[in-house]
Amino acid sequence: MSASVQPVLKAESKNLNFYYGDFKALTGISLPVHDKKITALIGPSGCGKSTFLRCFNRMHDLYPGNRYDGEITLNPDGVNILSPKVDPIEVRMRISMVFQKPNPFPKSIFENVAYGLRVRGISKRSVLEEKVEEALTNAAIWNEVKDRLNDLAFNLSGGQQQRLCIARALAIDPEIMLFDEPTSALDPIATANIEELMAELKKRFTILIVTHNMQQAARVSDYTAFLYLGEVVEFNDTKKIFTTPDNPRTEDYITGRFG
Amino acid sequence: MSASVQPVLKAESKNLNFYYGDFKALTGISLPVHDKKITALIGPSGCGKSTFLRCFNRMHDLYPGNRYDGEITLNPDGVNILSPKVDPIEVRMRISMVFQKPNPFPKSIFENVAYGLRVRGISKRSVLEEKVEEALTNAAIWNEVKDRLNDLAFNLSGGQQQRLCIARALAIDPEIMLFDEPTSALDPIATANIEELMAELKKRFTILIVTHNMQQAARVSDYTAFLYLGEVVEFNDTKKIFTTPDNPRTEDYITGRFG
Amino acid sequence: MDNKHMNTSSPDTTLSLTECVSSAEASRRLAHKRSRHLKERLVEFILFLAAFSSVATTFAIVAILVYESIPLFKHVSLVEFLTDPQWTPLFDDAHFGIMPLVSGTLVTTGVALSVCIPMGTIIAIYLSEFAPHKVRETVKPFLELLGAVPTVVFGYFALIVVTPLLQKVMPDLPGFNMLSAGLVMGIMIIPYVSSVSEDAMRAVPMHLREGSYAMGATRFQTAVRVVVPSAFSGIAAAYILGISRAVGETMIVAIAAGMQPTLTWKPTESASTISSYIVQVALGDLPHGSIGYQSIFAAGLTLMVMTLVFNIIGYWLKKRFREVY
Amino acid sequence: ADKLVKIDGSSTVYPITEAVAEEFQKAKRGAVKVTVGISGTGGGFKKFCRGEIDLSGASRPILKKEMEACKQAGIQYIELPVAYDALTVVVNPQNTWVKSMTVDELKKIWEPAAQGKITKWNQVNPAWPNQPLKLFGPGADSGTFDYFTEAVVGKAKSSRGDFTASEDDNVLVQGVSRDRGGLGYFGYAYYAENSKKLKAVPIVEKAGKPAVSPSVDTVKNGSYQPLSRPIFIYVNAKSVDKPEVKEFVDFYLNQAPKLTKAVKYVPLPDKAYALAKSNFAKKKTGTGFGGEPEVGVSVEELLQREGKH
Amino acid sequence: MQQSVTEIRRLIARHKFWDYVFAIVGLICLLVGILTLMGLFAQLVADGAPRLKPHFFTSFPSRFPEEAGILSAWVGTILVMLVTAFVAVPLGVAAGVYLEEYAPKNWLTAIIEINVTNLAGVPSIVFGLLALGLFVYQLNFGQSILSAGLTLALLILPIVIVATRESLRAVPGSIREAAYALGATRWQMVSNHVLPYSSSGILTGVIIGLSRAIGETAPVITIGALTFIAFLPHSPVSGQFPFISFEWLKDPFTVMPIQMFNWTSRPEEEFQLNAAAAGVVLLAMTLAMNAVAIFLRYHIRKKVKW
Ligand SMILES: Nc1ncnc2c1ncn2[C@@H]1O[C@H](COP(=O)(O)OP(=O)(O)OP(=O)(O)O)[C@@H](O)[C@H]1O
Ligand SMILES: Nc1ncnc2c1ncn2[C@@H]1O[C@H](COP(=O)(O)OP(=O)(O)OP(=O)(O)O)[C@@H](O)[C@H]1O
Ligand SMILES: [Mg+2]
Ligand SMILES: [Mg+2]
Ligand SMILES: O=P([O-])([O-])[O-]
Repeated sequence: MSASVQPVLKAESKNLNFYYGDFKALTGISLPVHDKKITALIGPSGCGKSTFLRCFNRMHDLYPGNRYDGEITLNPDGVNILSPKVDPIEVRMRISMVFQKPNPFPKSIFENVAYGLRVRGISKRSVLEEKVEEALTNAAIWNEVKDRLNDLAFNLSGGQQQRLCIARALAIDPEIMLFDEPTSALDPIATANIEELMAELKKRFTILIVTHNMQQAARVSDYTAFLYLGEVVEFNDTKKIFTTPDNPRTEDYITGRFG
Repeated sequence: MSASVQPVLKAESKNLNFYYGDFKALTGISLPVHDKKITALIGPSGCGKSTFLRCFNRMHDLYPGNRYDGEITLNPDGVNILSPKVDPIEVRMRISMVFQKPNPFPKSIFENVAYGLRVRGISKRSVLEEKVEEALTNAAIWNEVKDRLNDLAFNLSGGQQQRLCIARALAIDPEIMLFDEPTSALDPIATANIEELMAELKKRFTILIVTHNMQQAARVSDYTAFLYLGEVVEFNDTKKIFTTPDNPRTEDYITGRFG
Repeated sequence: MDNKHMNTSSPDTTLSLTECVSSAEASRRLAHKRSRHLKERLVEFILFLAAFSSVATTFAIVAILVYESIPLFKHVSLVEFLTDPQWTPLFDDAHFGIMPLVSGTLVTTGVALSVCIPMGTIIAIYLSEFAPHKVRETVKPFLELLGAVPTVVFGYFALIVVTPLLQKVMPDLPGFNMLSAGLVMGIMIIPYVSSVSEDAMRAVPMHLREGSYAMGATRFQTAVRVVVPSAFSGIAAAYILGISRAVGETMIVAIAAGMQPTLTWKPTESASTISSYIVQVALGDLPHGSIGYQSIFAAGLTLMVMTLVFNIIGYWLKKRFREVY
Repeated sequence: ADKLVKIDGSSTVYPITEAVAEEFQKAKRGAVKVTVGISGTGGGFKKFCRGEIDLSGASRPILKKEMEACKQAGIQYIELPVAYDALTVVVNPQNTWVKSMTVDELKKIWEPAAQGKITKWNQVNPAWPNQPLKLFGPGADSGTFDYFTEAVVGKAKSSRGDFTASEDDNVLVQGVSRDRGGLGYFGYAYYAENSKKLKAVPIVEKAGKPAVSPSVDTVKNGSYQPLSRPIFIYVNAKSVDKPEVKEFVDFYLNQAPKLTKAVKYVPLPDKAYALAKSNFAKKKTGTGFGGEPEVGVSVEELLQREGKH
Repeated sequence: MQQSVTEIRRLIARHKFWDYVFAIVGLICLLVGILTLMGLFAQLVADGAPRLKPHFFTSFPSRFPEEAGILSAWVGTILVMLVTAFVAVPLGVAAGVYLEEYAPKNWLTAIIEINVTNLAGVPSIVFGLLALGLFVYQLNFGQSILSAGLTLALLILPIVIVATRESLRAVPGSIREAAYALGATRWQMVSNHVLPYSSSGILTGVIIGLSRAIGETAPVITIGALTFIAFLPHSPVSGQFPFISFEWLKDPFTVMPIQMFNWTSRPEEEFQLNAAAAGVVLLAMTLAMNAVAIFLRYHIRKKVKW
């Protein structure tokens, strides 16, 4: 485990601007993402948290009119994943994402987790089985589903579905995992489960999480960035941000004076 | 203004249960609503805040399978507005509502505000004009729209639309106004505007507001009820709730330990 | 979706992306990627061709209609075609005035619309705003069946049932008349109008209705003042669909309206419509190049132009009154 | 590989041909397939002269134009009369005023000049009431139309246009039977099958002659004039090389007397069938008419004429 | 202006009166539609009942009304529908997928979209003319099953396209994003997810389209199908290698609505019964298809709740 004092840089956003058509949603975002740490993005609704997160796996490419400007470099190879020359599919194979609302495919539990592998051309049953078990175990849901891998994923509860989606994202051994408000649709117990799971996962992956719940950010993350109106207002150690923020706006937000 | 020491009871829910088909969404809710005060309903997502609020104007009657059990009495006449003998239209003429997402009608600004009056059979232009102006003024939007009353309401910004909806609800001179997360779709500035407006409105109306933002509840309300899993955990003066809540679950929620 | 963007990466960037990976791995990925891109492009192209086939169909229709009717227009001037009050292209004393057919088409359409638009709209409002959920779910598909009944069946229904009924009220009504054909056609089109309008009204978000009910409005007020105006563009689309069906309907008028090309605007007369003329001639043989053959294509072209005009109006209405909720 | 006999043409001849086809296929136990289309006499000839069909039914003889077309395509044909038909003018049973009609009166109604003008019964004959006149007749591709216009107006295809025209004779039956002021014309069979709903009008050929009603007898004795006519099949001479076609035509001529009666047509005299058979056996091609419409020729005379091409 | 309660009540009563009036008018309109349908069906059944015996389905048309049957007609209908489905389904589904999942926003796409709506409004008789000009004469398919099948396929193409697009649209964007996020290509996303999940919706649209095609008379008349046919087309399966034969595509044929139309134009009264019986069968075929479609639609709604 790499809890080194000097954190390794896994990725870095450099002066990133992002446009939804004419609307500039992100302005000059520069932010480091440390390896095997959890970085939380907080800020009021509409400040651009999700927009920023989705730049990391080029989700914006799916819709017309969206435009990136600036860089996100991914280490160790230092490639700029936003470059139009880089195949977004390649990027998505290295960086996976868990969405706000659990969105399993209407397929069996097994096939949900195996899908990412199949897309990579793996179809040998034994390999798939091994990988699926591993991913489900790592997502702390193996025990609950091992006897009904062929059940439809929709039959799981919301919290289970979300863990299934995490397993699906894990199965492809990503370098970074993105979480966009992964617990906002879940009840308190399921939320606690997922938070625990993240603490476990960060030993092996780099995690970027968007949350609207400041307490959650405080509980799970190592670093926190506070975004406001598409700009980074403050980035720092989570402890520092929640105790003695440098910026008065950060403080106002954290203490609930707005948002 | 009626800032009497002993608040007057405008309405009261007595042992109210509510069912969505077989699902019991509210259990034994008893709660006073004080006249010309703001009462806030808080609680985690899905706890039944909206469900409770919508009982007040019998919105649930619009959907099949919903069932009330218990009473909400409306003073001064003490009628039980949930009684099947009471016409829901009559209730709605006395109690109006502002929704979470601004929902202006696809009509002009003027016609939006005049709608409730027309429904009441008022069609004299001069009366309508006077009432519309009054309502828009009270909703603090008159100056912004007075020159374009015939524009389509959709051309307003989100915050303006929400104030327009408030004006629409005001125009019919209701006895109670219900707000269901009225600012959750708005930016901080629009939110501040609406909060100010509410402080103004409570001089003339009784207000019941649902909010997911505890700071908002703390800022605007006089009384706060904390709901959890369809039950009232605690009801008290807002100050008391946010400083020294009686119930540990209330404290947990307010300090962000869950939700 | 920005497919251009997704497809334009060139192979050399893969190298930069995988510099640190072994070169064998890199070349494997490279090959994989190239084939992947090729396949994606190919699939997209095939799908595009399929989508384009609908344009090709329209194109073919217009081309065939124009191409086959040009010889006729060499023989008959456009002015004559549009102004001559007689249509007897197959007779010795041939006249080529399309107006009798157009008038027949418009009158039957008018009669049909006067049935299907009010009834269709009322049914749509009733089903969407008044009827209990269960009633709607059972009745709507049932009603849609009405539109699925083969029109030959309707044609004989008009001729054998409706006309005699009408003749009880109007003894002078001829056995073949546009009124009866139009009425039955209207009933046939009801489900098209009601179903599409109802879908449009369903699509009006519930929060708009809640807004209205919260103001103390009744169902009827909500339906008429909020739901219908909000769904207007969808309703307009339904009307246009109804008009298209009425203008082009063939078998009902061919059977019940009497194939008599007379320039008249009275629904109680017998008349021929464009479509019934076409099918009447087609019931004989159509040797390529004969006047009869050309005349049906000229009639078809007129019909096509008429539907096109209605569709353009509909398109414009839809654009103008697009749902904004 | 497939034994197929393709027939098209007159709707008047259709019932006979259909009956023959049905019996023939039964007799052959499905070894030969026969299709019978209805496109009217004119439509049939157009297909026939393009070589698309083996046989064409015709309720009038082939015309000059059609002969030309056939010649150009190199199609030789054998003309075989198969029955008589009486073109029947019908009115509504509630029509109490018409006892008979003269050819002149019919002409007044049907000539092109009548278009839009002659719309009341009393305009035709002042003795008749001021009642709207509704007209029904076959479409322009039909031999019946050609024959009627020739016999009544004096020129084939010369007719007013504002009447209900249909290749589907039942539409005409329906029309006349529903309209008190209705008048129409079509083959005798359609009248015979619907004689309860319709009233046949006795026709006066020329002033001074008696009014004659259409019937089997008046057709046979030649007194129903000018509207009784022979109807034909035309056989593509090349097709006769196909054994199934030859067989079919033989079968046709053998069965004609019986089947014609069954479908309410008037059979030819036996002598005429014998002549037709021998003409067919000899493959005597060409028409006995020479492309000119002719009214009132006897069949025997016709069969003995030299075939024109 | 707080109106007095009695005043409000009076007002409400007045407004509600219109509610009742409208509800009654609506119900009446609905009944007119439904009763027409039932009356139509009842009348056909009453007329056609004496003919609806097994041999009606197994005999060819005949000049004897009691013997005449619909064998060649229903076989023809099924074969024509086969061709129609074979052409319209792949073409329509592919076009729908392109428009919904691939098409970039540009003028070409806009033209295609407008065109599809427009094509849906083109009268069926015009398709008949297209068929006559193009299939029968230019391409020389003649008056065959192939011509008829292609014509009806083009006729229902817009229905299939629109149904496909609607079912694709019902698949939530989150599913697409999930697939992409796992590194799927667009076609993988479409073929592995979107299409399978919307297949029953598409099927519903196809069936509705076919049930429309099955009753179409005018365009089939235009290509000249009004013919006495007392035999069956070639069999699609043959005894010898390669076991499948396509000769039937070029065969002459008749279909149900044409057979019905043919009978109605017979001079003999008796044939009207045959026409009614054929109408019952045709209507039953359409109803059955629609019932399947409704069942499917209902079933999907129950099965997948996104
Ligand atoms: N597809 C889009 N097109 C145009 N503007 C968009 C789009 N999606 C988001 N926006 C705008 O971009 C800004 C940032 O949105 P984003 O979704 O990133 O906010 P967020 O911080 O994730 O908010 P939330 O907490 O509500 O999820 C907002 O102003 C939003 O209105
Ligand atoms: N129409 C419905 N049918 C069935 N259950 C419903 C319906 N609407 C809400 N519920 C359920 O009732 C409970 C209370 O819902 P309600 O919308 O009142 O919650 P809320 O406190 O307003 O939550 P939020 O903050 O998310 O708006 C929830 O469990 C919800 O799932
Ligand atoms: Mg977000
Ligand atoms: Mg709520
Ligand atoms: O169909 P016809 O016999 O009148 O040509």
